[in-house]
Amino acid sequence: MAFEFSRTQGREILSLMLRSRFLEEKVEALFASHAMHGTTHLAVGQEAVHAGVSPALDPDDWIVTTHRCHGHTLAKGASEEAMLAEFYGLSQGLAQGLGGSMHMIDLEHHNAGSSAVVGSGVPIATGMALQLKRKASPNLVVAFFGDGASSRGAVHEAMNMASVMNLPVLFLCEHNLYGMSTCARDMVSVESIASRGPGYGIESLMVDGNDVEIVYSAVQEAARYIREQKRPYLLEVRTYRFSGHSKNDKRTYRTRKEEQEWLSRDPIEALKKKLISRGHLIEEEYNLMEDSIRSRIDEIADRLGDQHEELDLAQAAAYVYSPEVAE
Amino acid sequence: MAFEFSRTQGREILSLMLRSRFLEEKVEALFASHAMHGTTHLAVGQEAVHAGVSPALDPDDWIVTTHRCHGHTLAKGASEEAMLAEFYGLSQGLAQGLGGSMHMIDLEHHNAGSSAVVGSGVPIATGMALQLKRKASPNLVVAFFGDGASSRGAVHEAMNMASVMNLPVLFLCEHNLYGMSTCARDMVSVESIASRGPGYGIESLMVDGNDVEIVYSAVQEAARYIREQKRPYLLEVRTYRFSGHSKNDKRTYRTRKEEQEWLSRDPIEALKKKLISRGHLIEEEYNLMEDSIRSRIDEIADRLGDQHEELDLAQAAAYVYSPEVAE
Amino acid sequence: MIKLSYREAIRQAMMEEMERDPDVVLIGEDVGCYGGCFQVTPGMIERFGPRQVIETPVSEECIVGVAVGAAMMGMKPIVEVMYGDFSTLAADPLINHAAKIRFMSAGQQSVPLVYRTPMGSGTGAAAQHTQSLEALFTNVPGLKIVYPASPTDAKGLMKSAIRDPDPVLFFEHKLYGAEELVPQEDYLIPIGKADIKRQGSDVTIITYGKTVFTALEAARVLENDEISAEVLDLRSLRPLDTEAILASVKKTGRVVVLHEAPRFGGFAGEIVSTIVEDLEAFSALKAPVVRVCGLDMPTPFNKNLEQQLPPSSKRIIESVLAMFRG
Amino acid sequence: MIKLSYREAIRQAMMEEMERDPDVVLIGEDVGCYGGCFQVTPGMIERFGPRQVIETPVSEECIVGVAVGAAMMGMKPIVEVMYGDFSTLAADPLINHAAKIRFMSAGQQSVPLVYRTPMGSGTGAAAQHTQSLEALFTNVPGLKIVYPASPTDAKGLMKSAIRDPDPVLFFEHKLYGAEELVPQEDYLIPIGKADIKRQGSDVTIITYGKTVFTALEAARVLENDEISAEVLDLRSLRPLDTEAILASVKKTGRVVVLHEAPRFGGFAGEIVSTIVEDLEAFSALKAPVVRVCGLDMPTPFNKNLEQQLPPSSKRIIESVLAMFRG
Ligand SMILES: Cc1ncc(C[n+]2csc(CCOP(=O)(O)OP(=O)(O)O)c2C)c(N)n1
Ligand SMILES: Cc1ncc(C[n+]2csc(CCOP(=O)(O)OP(=O)(O)O)c2C)c(N)n1
Ligand SMILES: [Mg+2]
Ligand SMILES: [Mg+2]
Repeated sequence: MAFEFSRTQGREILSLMLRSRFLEEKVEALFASHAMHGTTHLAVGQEAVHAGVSPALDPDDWIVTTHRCHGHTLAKGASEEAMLAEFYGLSQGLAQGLGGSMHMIDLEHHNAGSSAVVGSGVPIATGMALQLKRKASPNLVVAFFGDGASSRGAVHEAMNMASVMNLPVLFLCEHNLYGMSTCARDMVSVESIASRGPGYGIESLMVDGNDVEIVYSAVQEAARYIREQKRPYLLEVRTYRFSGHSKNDKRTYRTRKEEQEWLSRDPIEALKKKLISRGHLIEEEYNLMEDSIRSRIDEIADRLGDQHEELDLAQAAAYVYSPEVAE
Repeated sequence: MAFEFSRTQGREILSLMLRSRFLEEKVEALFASHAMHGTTHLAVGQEAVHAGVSPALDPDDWIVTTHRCHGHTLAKGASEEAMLAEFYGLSQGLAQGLGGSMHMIDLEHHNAGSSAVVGSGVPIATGMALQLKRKASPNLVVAFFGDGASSRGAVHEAMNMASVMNLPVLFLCEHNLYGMSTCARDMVSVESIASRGPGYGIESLMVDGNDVEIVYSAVQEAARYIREQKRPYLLEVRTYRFSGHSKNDKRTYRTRKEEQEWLSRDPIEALKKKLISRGHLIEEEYNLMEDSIRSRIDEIADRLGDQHEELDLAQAAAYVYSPEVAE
Repeated sequence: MIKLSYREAIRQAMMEEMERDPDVVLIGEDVGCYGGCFQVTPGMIERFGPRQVIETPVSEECIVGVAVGAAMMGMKPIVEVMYGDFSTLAADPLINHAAKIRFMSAGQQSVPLVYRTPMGSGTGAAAQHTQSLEALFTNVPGLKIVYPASPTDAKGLMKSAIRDPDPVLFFEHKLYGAEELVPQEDYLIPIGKADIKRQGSDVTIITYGKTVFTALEAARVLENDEISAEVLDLRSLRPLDTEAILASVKKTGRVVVLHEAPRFGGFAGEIVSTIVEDLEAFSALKAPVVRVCGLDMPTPFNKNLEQQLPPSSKRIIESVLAMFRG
Repeated sequence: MIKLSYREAIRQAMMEEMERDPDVVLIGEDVGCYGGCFQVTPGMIERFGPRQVIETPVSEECIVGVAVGAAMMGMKPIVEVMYGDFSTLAADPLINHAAKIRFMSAGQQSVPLVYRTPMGSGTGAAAQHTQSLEALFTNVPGLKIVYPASPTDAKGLMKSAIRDPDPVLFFEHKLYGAEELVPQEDYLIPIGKADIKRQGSDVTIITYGKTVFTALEAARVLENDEISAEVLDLRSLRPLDTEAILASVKKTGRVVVLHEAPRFGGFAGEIVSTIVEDLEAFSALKAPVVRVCGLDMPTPFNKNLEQQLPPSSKRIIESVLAMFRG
């Protein structure tokens, strides 16, 4: 029998997915209008992964994310306020404006931050799990990585090491078909990355990443397995980014037809339909939900857009090394 | 029906194995008596791999070896003379004394040399295969690596790349149970490294590496597959080094009992017995073979030991960069 | 002459060489229809096809290792790595292999590869995408290292790099859109030759890469103070044009060494040492040599902070004025 | 005081700290029953067990990445990498991660790891096992770097490195058997403080690591020529004890900067620059600063050739004598 959210849970998850979607759309607009600088990697379309992973974990479980980290950061508990402040480079941002779009960190919610070196966060997550294990913690670490990252040697090294050391890591491959412009079909030597699990002696599974209930229950299962067996787990979720790879991507590497097909599988639309059909939501409520989320994000973005509280150079420089501690 | 060497071939292969064994024993003695300096990694016990791989190839196929490269270098065609000169650091050595024990190279016999950075030779071999493919060459490249090296990320990257690019590489995992002092059981997350093949979409096989006929025919099969299918292949051969990891290894990490068990499976002894039982060899011939190989190696080693033809500093320095070429 | 941007000049050099020699091959991530991370390679795969433009998985260490192996077999690979920061991942094939294979083989093998990657900040890409990591490699015998500033130099040096029988690291700055008139004919800029980008007599500013423009800006301002600044663009870091450096120093007697990489432990130290070890140049110095470099910290994301890291013309000017006051 | 070899001193420091704090953990290849590639760790796994002595697969990049992650969670890992040459493989976790995580997180995270690895030649291990690669890291803000020469310094600096909240690279030379009397009590040598290993008044030899012994040897010989050489052992490369350097230079007016790494692009450039940028020190110079360094080539296997690469006391002495003649 397939897993189903309760009424409350379903509505909460839907709301989380919308928050992620609208936050990213807002960020896209702010970049387009040059209100924000640098680059940004949106994950519009992948909300079922964001909302299906962290909410299925224990709040004290850790995550380590990637360059495409907004949805995960939000889903793990960060506020739009703290995230938008970071996007703007403000001192009230998650990393006081030092990290920016690719380096969202939120220790309060056990989000250990991300590496923007594709794949390099995976050994770091593995090391965190090593210390959790040494401390006999019941918690685990989720190492997010993409289909592109799966080709990095560091990921192989980490899977092998987590396996021989019996570490509580959930290797979460967010497979969105592309690494930048290259199709996984041409770059990944096997149809499913989860199928590499046996080569590491790691239990593994591939699931539909556009169905948030499927992701959620797969993560719950995986987390239970990790805690009980004290072994790592490899979960591959198949999804698609509607957005381009980063700012200014013309998406010449894929067809509009392919995009249309995936758009018809919009994970938010899918959950909404399910909830309505189950009588857990009515269209009017949904519209209200959309409006209130959008306007809240607009309000925060506008307010922060007028702020200029930024670190000065001396404050930033003080973070290069730890302050001297008296012996 | 199991593959069997012809009479001539069997005797040649046996002779090759003995040459490798005695050369390494000689080298060990010369290191022990400080007639040679540096370190050395002997492969005594692994002769079925040396003699089973290169002789099964086309002479124009390439090999890239490892820090444990003596047997492979000999089997690919280098003379004891050129090798011993390199061990001594003499200018008539394979690399004029600049490479030494870990860096044997012999382009004449399509031995492209070795990397002593464990695993790093594998991408290099893969790149060689890329150029062979571009040139529509019928040849292939053998990338030797150990069970220890299998944990290096570079090996994963290379297998994935060779697979998606359809490159003529024979990934040859010489699995001798140990990487230095660590047992593959504790360091490699899967029973057989060949079993990772499917995870790369690479055809793979594990065979007994102490039976030279098995190795030889497996390599022939693999090479045929690579040439016909224009795809890589992963072959794991299981063997054991009788020697320690390198000079001065007390082998505290394994039991004498385990060593005894493997000694009873000495690949040279095994081939000798087979040839005798097939009537391809008699004991007296074998003894003569041993004697003549030993004395030839002793003679060469003695002779070279008295020589002092070495590069001078200016000659060595001239190899850092290519000589200036006039436009 | 034809107006070309920095990226176009690099592309043109690659394309001309690929036309000339089918063993010149571009290898990298997203260098195909995407045109490369900084749009240096659009049109190349359409023109040369997948045998000469090879797209790879995200495997920097292996890509460079593959290029080493291919180069040993006669290919002249040009590897593009998206950001200089990822040179950390290519350090083993470059330092332990490309740089040493000719030597370890006593000249039997050579590794004619070109390693292209952009360095530097100014893009808002934060600490892991903005470094100037040339010091990873400048201490490694066996490598050649160039870092052109202008489109003209970029084109000529790229051609020299491709034709060079040894591994050449070709560092690029991120002012890819900067334009200039570039000779249309086939020409080479020799590796190891610096270029005086501006003649001057009172002070020499020695630099390379993007900060050549900062130096030129400073020199123009210093003119108002009646100080004539010479701008020496090294173009090659290894081998270094010691002769050109010493000649200029002896002429002006005052030196600013400038680069975007952090000051401490940066390549400027080599340039300073080259000068002060030479008895004549040392004696010609009218003031201590000054380094003006990037600040000793990772790059912050915040734009105002990021902009304060690389050396500004203002800092150069102040240093020069202090020499004259001093 | 107790007589300890260099390797024993390092081992003792690690063991005392592991005793004191169970979160101090040794991680590396063959650090268990084999006792590490250079026999620094025998007995440790027997004493502390596999929770505090962790043997790993051959995965340098991941091992260091794992240490970074573990350190973020409160472990104080000491990572052993068998040869400094393989630091190329650890460059990404060290440079892009360990060095930047505190900064990128605005001080919320710290990475208290120690990265131990031996540098240098003299072992007949050829080009890929004999490099002095400190310049890979000296230009990277966020890292601290020490390189002790004596057993006493090794022990005290190892303890400081372990207790330091930031990533510390701890480079070792390969004279692991060299002995000395070492204090028995718990003591720390502060990171960032140089040490005058020999007082002198005519010339300062500034160095670190194994060449401290070469400098001392040269100083003894120079005594016969009535030249009093001061040997300043930096011990820490980053932060650098600028004060001690300048004080000694001002006293002697003559400087040799010495290291085993190749001269071109080496860390000596930083030391030279530190000196000549200081107006007082610059003015105090009675002769140009001289660098005596490793030759600019990969290490040959051949023993006679290998021995000619690192700087010899003879080359130091000649340089010093030339200063006095000059
Ligand atoms: C080591 C490294 N190489 C290249 C890049 C440039 N880059 C940024 S994102 C990306 C694609 C990553 O693909 P994937 O892992 O599938 O993640 P996705 O972007 O699809 O979320 C690349 C190549 C990088 N940041 N790091
Ligand atoms: C990258 C790297 N790490 C560590 C070493 C030190 N080392 C030399 S041989 C060896 C073990 C290699 O094991 P394996 O690949 O099984 O080959 P074998 O020695 O058994 O032939 C190690 C760790 C090295 N040379 N390179
Ligand atoms: Mg992807
Ligand atoms: Mg092995």
